[in-house]
Amino acid sequence: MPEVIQTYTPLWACLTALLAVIPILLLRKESFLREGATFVAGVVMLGFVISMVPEVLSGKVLECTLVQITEDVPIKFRVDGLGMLFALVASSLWIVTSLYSVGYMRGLKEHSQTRFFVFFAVSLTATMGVAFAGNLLTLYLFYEMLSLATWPLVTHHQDKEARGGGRKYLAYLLGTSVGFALPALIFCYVKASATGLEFSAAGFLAGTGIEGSVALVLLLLFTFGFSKAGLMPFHSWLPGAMVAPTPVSALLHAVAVVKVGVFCIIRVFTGVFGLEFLKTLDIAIVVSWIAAFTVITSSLIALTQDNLKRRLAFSTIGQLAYIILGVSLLEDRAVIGSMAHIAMHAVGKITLFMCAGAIFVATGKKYVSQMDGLGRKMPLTFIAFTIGALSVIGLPPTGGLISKFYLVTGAMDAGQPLLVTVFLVSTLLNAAYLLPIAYHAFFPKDRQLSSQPFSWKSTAEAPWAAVLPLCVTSILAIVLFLQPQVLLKLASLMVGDAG
Amino acid sequence: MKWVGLIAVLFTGGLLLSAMDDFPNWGDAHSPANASPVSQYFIEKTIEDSGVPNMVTAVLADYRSYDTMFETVVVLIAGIAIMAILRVGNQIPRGARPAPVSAPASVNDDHQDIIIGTTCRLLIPVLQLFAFYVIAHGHHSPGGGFQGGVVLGTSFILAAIAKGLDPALERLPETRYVKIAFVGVVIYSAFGVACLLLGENFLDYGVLSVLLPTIDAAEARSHSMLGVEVGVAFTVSAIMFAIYANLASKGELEGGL
Amino acid sequence: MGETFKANVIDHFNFWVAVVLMMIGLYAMITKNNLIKKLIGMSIFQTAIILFYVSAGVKDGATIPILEHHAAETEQVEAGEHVEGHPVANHEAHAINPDDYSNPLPHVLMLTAIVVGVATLGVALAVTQVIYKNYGTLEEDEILAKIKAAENDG
Amino acid sequence: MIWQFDIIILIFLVITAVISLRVKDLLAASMVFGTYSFLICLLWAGMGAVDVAFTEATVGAGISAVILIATVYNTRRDSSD
Amino acid sequence: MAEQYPIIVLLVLLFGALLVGLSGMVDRRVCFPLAVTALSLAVVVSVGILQQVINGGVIRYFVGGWSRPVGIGIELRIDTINALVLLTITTVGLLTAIFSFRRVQEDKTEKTPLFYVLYLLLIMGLSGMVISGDAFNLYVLLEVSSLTSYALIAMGKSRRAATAAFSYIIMGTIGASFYLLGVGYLYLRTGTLNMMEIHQAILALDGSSSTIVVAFVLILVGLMIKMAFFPLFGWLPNAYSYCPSSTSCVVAPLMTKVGVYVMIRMMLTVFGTEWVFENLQYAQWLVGMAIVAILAGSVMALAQVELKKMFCYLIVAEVGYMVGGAWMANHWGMVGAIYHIMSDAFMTLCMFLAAGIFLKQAGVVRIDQLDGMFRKMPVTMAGFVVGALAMIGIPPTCGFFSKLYLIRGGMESGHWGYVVALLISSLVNAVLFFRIFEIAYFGKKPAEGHGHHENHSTVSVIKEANVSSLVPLLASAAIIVLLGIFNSDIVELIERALNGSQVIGMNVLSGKGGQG
Repeated sequence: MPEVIQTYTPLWACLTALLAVIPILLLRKESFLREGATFVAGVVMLGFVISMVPEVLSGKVLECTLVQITEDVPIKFRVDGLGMLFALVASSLWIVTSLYSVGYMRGLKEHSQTRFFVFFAVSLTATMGVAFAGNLLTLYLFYEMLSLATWPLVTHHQDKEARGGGRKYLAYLLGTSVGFALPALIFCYVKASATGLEFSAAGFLAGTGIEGSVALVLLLLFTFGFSKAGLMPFHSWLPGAMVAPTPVSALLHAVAVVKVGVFCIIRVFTGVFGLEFLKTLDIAIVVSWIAAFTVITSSLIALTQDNLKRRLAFSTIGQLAYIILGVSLLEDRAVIGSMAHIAMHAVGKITLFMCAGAIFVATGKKYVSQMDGLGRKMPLTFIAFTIGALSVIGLPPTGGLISKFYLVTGAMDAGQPLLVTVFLVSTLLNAAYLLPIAYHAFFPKDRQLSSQPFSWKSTAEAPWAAVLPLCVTSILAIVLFLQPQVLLKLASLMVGDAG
Repeated sequence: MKWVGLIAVLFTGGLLLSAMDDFPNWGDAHSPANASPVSQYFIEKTIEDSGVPNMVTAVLADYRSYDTMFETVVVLIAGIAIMAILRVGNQIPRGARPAPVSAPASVNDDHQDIIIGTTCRLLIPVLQLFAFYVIAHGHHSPGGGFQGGVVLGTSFILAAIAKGLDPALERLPETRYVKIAFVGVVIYSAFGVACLLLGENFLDYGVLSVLLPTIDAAEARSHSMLGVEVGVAFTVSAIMFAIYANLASKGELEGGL
Repeated sequence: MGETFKANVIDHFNFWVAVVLMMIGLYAMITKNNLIKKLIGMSIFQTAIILFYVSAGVKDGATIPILEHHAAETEQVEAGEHVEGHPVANHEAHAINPDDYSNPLPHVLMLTAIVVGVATLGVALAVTQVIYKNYGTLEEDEILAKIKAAENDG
Repeated sequence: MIWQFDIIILIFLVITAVISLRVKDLLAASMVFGTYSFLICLLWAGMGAVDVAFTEATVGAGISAVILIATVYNTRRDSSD
Repeated sequence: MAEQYPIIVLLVLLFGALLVGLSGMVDRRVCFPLAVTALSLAVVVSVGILQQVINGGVIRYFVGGWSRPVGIGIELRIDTINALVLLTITTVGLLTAIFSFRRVQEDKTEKTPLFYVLYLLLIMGLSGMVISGDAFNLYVLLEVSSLTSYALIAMGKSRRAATAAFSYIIMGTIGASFYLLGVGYLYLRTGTLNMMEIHQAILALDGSSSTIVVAFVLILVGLMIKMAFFPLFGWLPNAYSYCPSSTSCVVAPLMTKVGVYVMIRMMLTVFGTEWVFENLQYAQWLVGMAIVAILAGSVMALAQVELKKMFCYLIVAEVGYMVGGAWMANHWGMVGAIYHIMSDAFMTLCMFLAAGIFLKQAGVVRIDQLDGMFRKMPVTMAGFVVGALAMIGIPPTCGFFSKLYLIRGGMESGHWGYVVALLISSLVNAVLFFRIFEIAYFGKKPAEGHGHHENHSTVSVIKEANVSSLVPLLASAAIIVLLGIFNSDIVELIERALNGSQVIGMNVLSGKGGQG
C-alpha cells in the first residue's frame, strides 16, 4: 500500500474555484476586476495542485475525509497519480481558457458574462472534485454537480437552438447517470459498502464474488452511465452541445466534461473493478469493441461535417473512445497510454477549439468550406491549429504521438491485432479530416487567394486575449512531446500499484 | 361509479364478516375485551380511585381524560371551522353587535306562533336547568359535560328556532360564544397544567388535593372531574349553538330559518 | 330450537347488523349523487361503527356501568377513610364483580366518536352550503359539469 | 336486554337507514335519519350503554338532525336520488 | 420539567391556539407573533425531546399518571423515530407559519385568528398523533388534524376549494372510520388500546386470529386513504392545489407523511414485523402496488400543466416510495422509508413554498407562466432548484440518500421492479424539473402571439418576494442539504430504534440487513 498523507490541500484546490464565485459576483459591475478574480483563482488553484505533485510523484497518496455521509462511505478526497494527472491538466487549462474566454466574450460582447464566469468556476470545482474523489460516491456527487453546473453554460445563448442543445445535453447526461450509473453505484454500495467504495488498485469489487453476466452488466452500466465520455450510442449530446460559446466548447470538450467522463470510466476500470480482477472476469473486451466501433464511426462522421465545431466534436468522440479502448485492453502500457492521452488530447483539442473560436471572433466564419485561405489572414491561429491537429492525429513533434504509441503497443501486448488496426485506420481518418483544413488555409484552392503575396500587415487576428492562449496551448503540445516524463510517471504510478 | 362502489362495499362487507367466526360471542362476559385487565380495573377500582360511581364518567374524565381534552378540542375546531368556512366576507364583529332595529322581516314572523312562543318560554328554562343537572350529576348518573353541554346548547337552538335567530343572538352574541368556547378548553387544560405545575404528570388530578387541604386525592379527582366536565360543557354548548347559528343563516348570523 | 337459533345467529347478530349498516352507509357515501345524502350515509356509517364498539362491550346479565347508589355512597366514604395520598387496593370486602357491569371502556370511546361524528357532519354541511352558494346545486354530476364548463370557458 | 326486542330494533334500524337514503325529499330524509338515531339510541340504552345513548339522543337525534334540516332549508329539498 | 416535554410540546401549541383565538378577537395583529412564538417553543421542546431520546432511550409518559396496569390511561411513547418525525412536523409548521405572514398582511376578511387557531391545532394534532402510544388516542388526534385540514382547505378563495374539501371530507372520513373500525376489531380481540399491550396480545394469539388480520387490513386501508396511496389518492390533487398557499405548504408536506408514519408505527410497534411479514402474505402485493403508485404518480405528474397539481401527483409517487420501502421486509428499505418521511416533508415544503411565492408574486398557476423566473426572482429560484434537485435525487441533497437507502433495500430484498420504478420516477422528476428550469431560464416559447404582449406589462413588475417568504424557503432548502450531509447520523438514530429493544419484533428486519 502506498503511504498516505492526511492533508486538506485537495479540498482547498477544489474550493478555490468555488470561493472565486464570491468575488466574481461582488465585482460583477467591474468586468476587468471580475475577470481578474477568475484568473487569480485559476493561478491559486494551479499552485495548490502543483504543490502536491512532488509527494504524489514519490508514490504517496494524499487523503482527506470531509464528512462521514453514510455509515460506511464518507465524502472523501484522495489524490493519486491519475487524479493528479487530471487535476494538473484541468487546472492549467482553466487558466488558459479563462484568459481566452475573456477575449472571446469581450470580442463578441456576450450578455450575462457574470453568470458565465460564475458557472465556469463552479464547473471547475466539480471537475477538481471528480479528479480528487476518493470513492465512488464522491465521484458521482461531483459528476452530477458538473452536469448541472455546465447546463447554463451550454445554453448560454438562451435561444431556440441553445434550448434544444441544452435539453439534449441534460437528457443524455442526467438520464444515463441516473438511469445507469446510479443503480450501478447503489449495487456496489449494497455489495461492498464495507470497503467504503474506496478506489484501490486491486478494485473494491474484487472479492465480492460478482462474476459473469452480473459483472458485465455492472461494467456496462458504469461505462454508459458516465455518458460524458461520449461512447456510442450515447454520444449525440456532444455535437448538440456545440451551441455553447466556444470557450465553453473548448473547456467542455477538452477539459471538463468529456474528460471527466473518461476519467470516471478509467476509475471504474482501475479503481472499482481493478485491472487484475477484470482480467480474471474477461469481460472488458465487450467495452473494447464498443469503443473501437465508436472510434471508426465517429471519425467517418467527422469527415462529413462542414461545421468546424461539429467536426471537432465528432473528433472528440473518437478520441475519447481511444482512451476507453486503451483502458479496456487492461494492459499496462495501454492504460498508461490512455491516461497520458487524457492530457495529450486535452491540449491538442483545446487548441483546435480555441482556433475555431478565434476564427469565429475574427471573421464570423463557422464552416470549413469558408476557411479557404484564411491562414494568410490569421497565420498564428492556423499555425496553432496545425500543431493541435498534429497532436490529435498523433504525429511528431507533438505529445499526441507519445500517448498513441503507448496505446498501440498496449494493443499489441494484449494480442489484439484487429484493434491495432483500428488505431491505425482511425489515425489515418483523423489526418483526413483535420489536415486538409490546415492545408487549405495556407494553400487555398482558390488560385486568386494563393497568388497574393503574404505580408504580416494584412493579417487580421482575433484579439490578443484569444490568440495568446491558443499559442500557449500549442506550445504546450510540443513541450509535452519533449518532456512527457512527469505525465508518464503519474500514469504509471497507477499501473505500478496493480503490478 | 355505482358498480365500483357496490363492489368496494361488498368487498369490505365480506372482509368485515370474514372475521366473524373468530369473534367472541355477543354478550360474553369473558371475551378478551370484557375480561381484559383494563376493563376489569375500571369496574373494580373506579370507586377506590376517585369515588365516582359512574364508571363512564370516571374513565372519560380521569383515566382517559387526555382523549377527552382533545375531543373537546375537536368540538372547538368544528365551531371554528364552520365560522372560517361560512363567514366569508362577513366581518366577525368586535365588541357588541348592533342591536337589530326591529324584528327581522323574515318568514319567521309568520310562524311566530303564540303556542310555540309560550311553550318555548316554559321549556327553555327547564331545559337549561336540566342541562346543569346533567353536567353536575354526571358522576352519579348518565350524563356529564358533553350531554349537558349539548342540552344547554339545544336550549339556545330552541330559542333560535322558535323566536328567530336574532333574539337568540342578542342573548348569546358571536363574540361571547366564541369566547365561551375557548374558555371551556382553557378550563379543561388548566386543570391539567395545574397538575403539571404541582410536579405530577399532566391531568394527574390527585395532586390537586394540595390546593384544598381538606380533601384527599380521591376527592380531588372527583372534584377535578367535575371541573373539567364544566369546561367541556362550556365549549360544547357554545359550539353547538355556533354550528346551528352559522348553518341556519348561511354564515350571515341574521334571519335564520 | 331457540337455543340453536340463539347460538348461531343471535350471538353475532348485532355485529352482522352493524356490518350491514356500515355497508349501507359506505355505499351511500361512495355512490350517492346528492351531497346531503352522502353525509347522511356518512353518519350512518359512523353510528354503525359505534354500534359495533358498543356491542363489543356488552355482557349478558350485566347492568349499566354505574355502581349502585348506596354502594357507591358507602364505598366513597370508605375510600375517603382508608386512602391517604395514592389509592391502594384494599377493598376485598366490597369486591365488585366485573361481570355485573357492562364494559365501560367502549362507551367512553364511543362518546368521543359520536362527538367527532357530529363535528365532521357540521363542517361538511358548512362546506355543502358553500358549494351550493358557488354552484347552485347539490348534485355531484351537475357540479362536475359546471366545473368542466367553467374550465372550458377559462 | 330482551333479545327479541333487540332484533326488532335492529331490523327497524336497517329499514330506517335505507329509507333515509332512498327518499327523494331531503327534509324527509333528515327526519328519518333523526328516527334512525333515536332507534339506535334506544338500542344502546338497552345494551346498557346509557351514556352513549344519552349522547346519541342529544347529538344524533338532536343536533345532527337539526343542522341537517337547517342546511336543507338553506339549500334545496329535492334530490335526484 | 424535562420529563414533561412530551406533553409540553402539545400544550404549547394548544395554548398558543387558545391565546390566538381569545386575543385575536381583540387585535388580530397579535396572531402572527403568538403563533410563531408557540411554534418556535414547540420546535425547541421537540429538539429537547430528541436529545432526551438520544441520551436516555425511549420516553414513556403516562398522562394522568395512570401507569399501572399499563393501558388504563393513555401513554405517550417516544423513540428516536417519532422524535425525529415530531421535530420535522414542528419545524415545517414553524417555517410555514413564517411564510403565512404575507397572508396576514393582506387578509381583509378578519379570518386571521381563525386561520391561526386551526393552523396551530393542526400542528398539534399531527404532533400528538406521532407521539401517541394509544391506538384510540391516535384516532382522536387524527380527527383533530383532519378536521382542521378540512377547514383550512375549504377556506380557499377558489370556487373549487369547497368541492375539493368536500371530497376530502368524504374520503378522509372513510379513512378515519376504517382506522377506527380496525382499532375496534383489535380491541375486540385483545382487550386493550395501548399499542405495546396490543402487541403483546397479538404475540400471545400466535397469529391464529382472523380478527387481527381484518383489523390490520382495515387500519392499512384507512391509512392508505389518508396518505393518498394509489389508487386511493383521488381527493389529494384538488384538495392540495385549490387551497391557500399557506395551507398547502403545511398540509402537503405533513398529512401524507404522518399517514405513512402511522402505518410504519402500526407495522413496527402494534402488529410487529414478524407478524406483518411472516404471518401475512401481503408484502409482495403492497410492493407491487407501490410500484404502480410510483409509476402512475410520475406519469400523471408529467401530464400536468399546473404547478401545484404536478407537485400533488409527485406526492402520490413519493408515497409509493415510502410504502414500497416499508413493505420490502428489509432493514434498509424500512430505514429508507423512515428517512424519506423526513426528507420528503422538507422537499415537498420547499416545492410548495416556491409555488406559493410564484403564485403570490407573479400569479403563476401554470408551468409555462414561469418564464424568465431565474432573472426576475433569482433567490426564490435558487431555493426551488435545491428542492428540485432533491426531488430528482442529486447528491448531496437528502433526496439522493433516501433513494440510496430505498434502492439498497430493494436490491437486497430482490425487489428489482421497485428499483426500476424508483429510477424511472427519478428520471421523470428530472424531466419535469428541467422542463421548469428551461422555461424559467429561457423565457416563453417564441411562438406565442398576442398573449405575450398582454402579459408583458404584468411580467415586468414581478419582483423578488419579501423576506418573510424567502426565509422559510431558503431554510427548507438548507435543511434539505443538511439532512443529506448528516444523513448517516439520522440513519444511525433510526437504526437505533429499529435494532434496539425500543421497537419490538425486529428480527425480520435486522436479520436480513447484513452486509451483502
